[in-house]
Amino acid sequence: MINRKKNIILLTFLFIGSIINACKQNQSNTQQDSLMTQSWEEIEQKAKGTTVVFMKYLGDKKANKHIDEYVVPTVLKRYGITLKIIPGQGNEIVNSIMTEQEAGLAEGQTDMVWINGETFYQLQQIKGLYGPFTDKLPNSKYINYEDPIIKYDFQQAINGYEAPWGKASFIGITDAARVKNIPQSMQDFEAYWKAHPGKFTIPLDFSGYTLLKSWLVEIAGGIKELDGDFSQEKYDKYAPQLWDFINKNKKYFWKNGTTFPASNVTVSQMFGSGELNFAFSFGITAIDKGIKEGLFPATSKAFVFKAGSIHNTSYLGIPYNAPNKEGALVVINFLLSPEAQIKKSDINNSGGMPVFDYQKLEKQWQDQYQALPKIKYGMSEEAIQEKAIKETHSQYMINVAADFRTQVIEKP
Amino acid sequence: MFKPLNKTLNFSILMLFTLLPLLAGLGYAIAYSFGLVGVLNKGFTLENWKILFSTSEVYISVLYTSWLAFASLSICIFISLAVVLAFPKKFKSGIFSYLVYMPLAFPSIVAAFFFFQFLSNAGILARLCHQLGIINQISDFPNLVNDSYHIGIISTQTFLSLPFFILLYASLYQAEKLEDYQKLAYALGASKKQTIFKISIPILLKRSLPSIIIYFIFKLGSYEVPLLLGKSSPETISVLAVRKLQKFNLLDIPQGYAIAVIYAFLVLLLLFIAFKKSKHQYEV
Amino acid sequence: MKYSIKYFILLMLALVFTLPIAILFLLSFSQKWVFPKLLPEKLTLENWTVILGDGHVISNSFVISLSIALFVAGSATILGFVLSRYIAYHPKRRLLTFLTYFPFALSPVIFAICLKYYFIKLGLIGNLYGIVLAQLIIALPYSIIFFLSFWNQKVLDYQNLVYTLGGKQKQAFLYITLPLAKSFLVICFFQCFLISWFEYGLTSIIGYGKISTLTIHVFQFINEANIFYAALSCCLLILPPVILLWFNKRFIIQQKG
Amino acid sequence: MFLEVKNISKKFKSQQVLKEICFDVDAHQTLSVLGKSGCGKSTLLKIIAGIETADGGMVNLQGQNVLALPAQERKIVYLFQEALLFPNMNVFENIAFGLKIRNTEKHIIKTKVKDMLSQLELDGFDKKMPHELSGGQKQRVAFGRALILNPPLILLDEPFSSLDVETRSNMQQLYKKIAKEYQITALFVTHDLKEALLMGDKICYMENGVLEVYKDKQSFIRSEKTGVQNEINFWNNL
Repeated sequence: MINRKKNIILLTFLFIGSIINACKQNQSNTQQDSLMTQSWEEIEQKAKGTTVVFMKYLGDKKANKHIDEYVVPTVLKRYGITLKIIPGQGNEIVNSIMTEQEAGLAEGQTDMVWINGETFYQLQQIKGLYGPFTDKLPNSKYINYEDPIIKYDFQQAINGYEAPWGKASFIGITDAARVKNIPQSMQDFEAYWKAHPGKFTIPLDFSGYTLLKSWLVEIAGGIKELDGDFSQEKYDKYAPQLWDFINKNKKYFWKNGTTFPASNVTVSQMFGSGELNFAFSFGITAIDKGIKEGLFPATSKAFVFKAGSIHNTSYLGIPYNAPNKEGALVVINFLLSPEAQIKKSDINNSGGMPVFDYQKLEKQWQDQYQALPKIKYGMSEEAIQEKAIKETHSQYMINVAADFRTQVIEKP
Repeated sequence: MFKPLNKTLNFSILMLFTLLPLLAGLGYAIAYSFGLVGVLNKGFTLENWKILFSTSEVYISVLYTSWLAFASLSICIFISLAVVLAFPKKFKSGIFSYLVYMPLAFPSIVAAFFFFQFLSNAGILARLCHQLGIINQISDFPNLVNDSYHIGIISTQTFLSLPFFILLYASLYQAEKLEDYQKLAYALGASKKQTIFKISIPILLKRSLPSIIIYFIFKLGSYEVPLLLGKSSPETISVLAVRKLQKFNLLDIPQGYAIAVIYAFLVLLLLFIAFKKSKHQYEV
Repeated sequence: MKYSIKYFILLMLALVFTLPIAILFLLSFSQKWVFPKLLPEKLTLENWTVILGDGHVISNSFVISLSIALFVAGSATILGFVLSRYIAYHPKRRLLTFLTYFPFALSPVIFAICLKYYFIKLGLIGNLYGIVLAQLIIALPYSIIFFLSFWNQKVLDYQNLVYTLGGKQKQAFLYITLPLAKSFLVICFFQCFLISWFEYGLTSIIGYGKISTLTIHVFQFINEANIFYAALSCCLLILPPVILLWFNKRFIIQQKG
Repeated sequence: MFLEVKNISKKFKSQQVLKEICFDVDAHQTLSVLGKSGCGKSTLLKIIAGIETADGGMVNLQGQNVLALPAQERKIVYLFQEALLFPNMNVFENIAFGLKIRNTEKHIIKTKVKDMLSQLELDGFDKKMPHELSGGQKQRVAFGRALILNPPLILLDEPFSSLDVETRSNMQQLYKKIAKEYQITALFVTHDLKEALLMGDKICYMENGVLEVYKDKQSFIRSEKTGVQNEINFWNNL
């Protein structure tokens, strides 16, 4: 008996050992394959009747509804593809792909992912993406890949490894009825907090970290200073000032700055209920959407922080081990089409800015885009465009997120 | 099925579900934390453990998690003892014997959601206070969720474990023939107070100690409740480990596994104590 | 006076046990509920009709969760019954029990994180098999531990008695052991059902979001701040256990009588 | 010889529970085995019944070595200290159990059980559930459950030890009566001196796993270790 037990324990260790060894084997680097040599028709043909698993952020009720009620049925009807949406964002995506890589799995669980910034950067670091593939998409013709806001994802050239899906610009939201002089600079905010304590907070998600980056840019005296590759030197120079600024003032934050909400969804809700006076968004259409839903008061207003409105694009990528790459290509191509882009931009759906180049559109699409309900409450696309600034390198995001925790949250 | 299964088969299935996942999971976590596996790891290193122990994060997390478990269990045991000693027969039959089971129908995530809706600044309790004119606006209401005193988490955990302890003490009350002991104590001239504090409570506590330790271990591992109702810092062990593994910095992942290892050994230690305390008792 | 305090305490206790359910149901029928209104502006059946409508994700999840829970509970109960017997009469009973306690006591989320890699390796991620296996790893030890208290000397004596009366193992099992274990089996099934039915962390990691059980939807609704749908799915989660509790309770009482 | 037990030994871990036990019993006789609790009496009975294994030795029943047979085939009935009535069956079903599993015809079972019930002075109890019976009644049902099979050998493991004095003596009388009527061969284990003397045709004494057989009651009474002398002295000195 005891012998048998020993054997089993021994076997277990052997088992673990073998798996560890398996991990050390080289990961497949054969990115280019027969897939790209096929014609688009062949790809569509192959995709027919398959299932595409799409991992995306599911925090936006309206956007979820748009996907469920428009994208999924349309894709099924037109291409015979069953689109399955599964939740996951940022590092969850990286983590999943990474674990699959460690397990040496030729076929992963996801076919396409919604990513940008640090997620793209990290996926590239572990060679987790399939590509380049954007040239293959027929609807790429509507997109200006030389536009810097599309060409670079957080200062990282996309090189065809992800296809743009939506453009976003970071804005603040406030209620004109409650906040008479909308603060913009950090100085303004400091004054405002002191006068109205408890009405401001920073969500612990990409919205909050983008706000922190906006302030970092403001401290650095403009985006020029932080343009280009990540610079540890510059970061070490400006970040401490940012933490000082927040630590000095956090006692005036919501719940005295002892805790921060996990996501901007919560912040928007508290803004709606009057618990907070400020919320944030990446979509210029967010305010119209919020008012329509009855979440925000009709006096809500958008504003841009002093540093400018950080502009970025979110993308669709294909994991290196996606089992159904053809299907993913077809779905991505559909999502890039003027039709899908216009539908998505509708404030009744997801909202936000489309990724196509308006000039490249056929007349009918141009008309349709013009016919979309106009924004009534937020800022116009043009007004924000004027204040648009580039995203900083992803490493800033990663560092800001980590240091906000160690330098602010964990400091009493 | 009718015949007791073949011994080897029995043993294999048992190991498949107990020792194997344990060794495999723990082995993987240990290997990862020492840099032996993982795409971004480059071979054996102590670095992850060094980083982990150089910051106070993990110590605080262990203490905080233990404190939460301790606080919610103490309150829960206090209430259960009081209720059972006051109404020793209420939970054996009648409506309360059914009602007491209700919290058992709550998964932690639902309980957390409910307590959030109930206790938050714009929650039902706040609305009630507003209607009663106790507060004028949201900010007047005290912080009861995501709060510095962890009221939200502790109330939820207490609610979740209350039925277990009430039922445990109600059945121990009978099994240990507490009524007889109480009568004996009275006959020997003890006052009501003395009987409760010198006889009833010590007997119940002593008999329930292994269960308390096991329950303490469960509470150490709780995830959903602190995730929804906790503050951003400190975090409980599970929340901290999951954050390290799933949030922004990929280089934090080995630390996440290291935390998992620490937690596993903590559980092992506590289980060991629980087993020492219960020579002949295995029921939870 | 003394009695009024006692009744007050009892009333509070009853409130603590019932209020959460009442409020969750109220929320599930609500639509607009702005601070500081004590009651929602609109009470409607709409949430329920939408969600229970044809092919809605939630009704699908309900069926998925139910199937998983029934299967896990069934297999954990049967396997646990058999394995616990093995442990109970094993000379190394304490050691084996200790080993069994460990997966039972460990946080399922952390367990899942450590095991995820193997599940991926074995192709058990994102499918029902994986979830069932993962939940069994949690539920089976519970079941084993639960049944350990059943296999006492008395049960053994009963079986031996049947043997000396000339009964075969099969007869001893069918006529004696099984009837003796009936209430244990029912309660264990119920508890294992709950373990599976309530499971969130482990299922979300091993299920990869592809298998959307009810708890996963609750979390998702909470994440998108959709409190009315969240409340509704909470109600769906609570209902089966409440009903089962009712039957279970009656069963226990009957057994005692 | 009806039952011959030779050199039975048993070890639990390091403890020698039974040491080379030898004795025999004639047909239709009851052998009392007296001993303090924990002396190995129960283990001995269990080995003979087949629910415990022996390390070595031989048990011959009617000339056949039964040690290799499973309990089911030995036709030896073991009566536990507790009545162990099946809680899910009524009195009738309990008594009928052994017949039922042998697929005996229904009407035969019915008459046999009826007879047994009246033998045991339990008429009208057939529909009662075990928890509705008193201790003595339970023990009687347990008797009936065993006797109805007409077993060649019955092993009784302190069957009356949990009963009060009066019921106990009633049961002893009843046993004597039934033993005679059914011509029972039995081993009767007890820690009660009086009971051992009363029930057994022959008596043996067990201590620390060693069994000593007395050839008659007189030698048993004279022996120093059985405690009979102490008892006599006690009564004499009153």
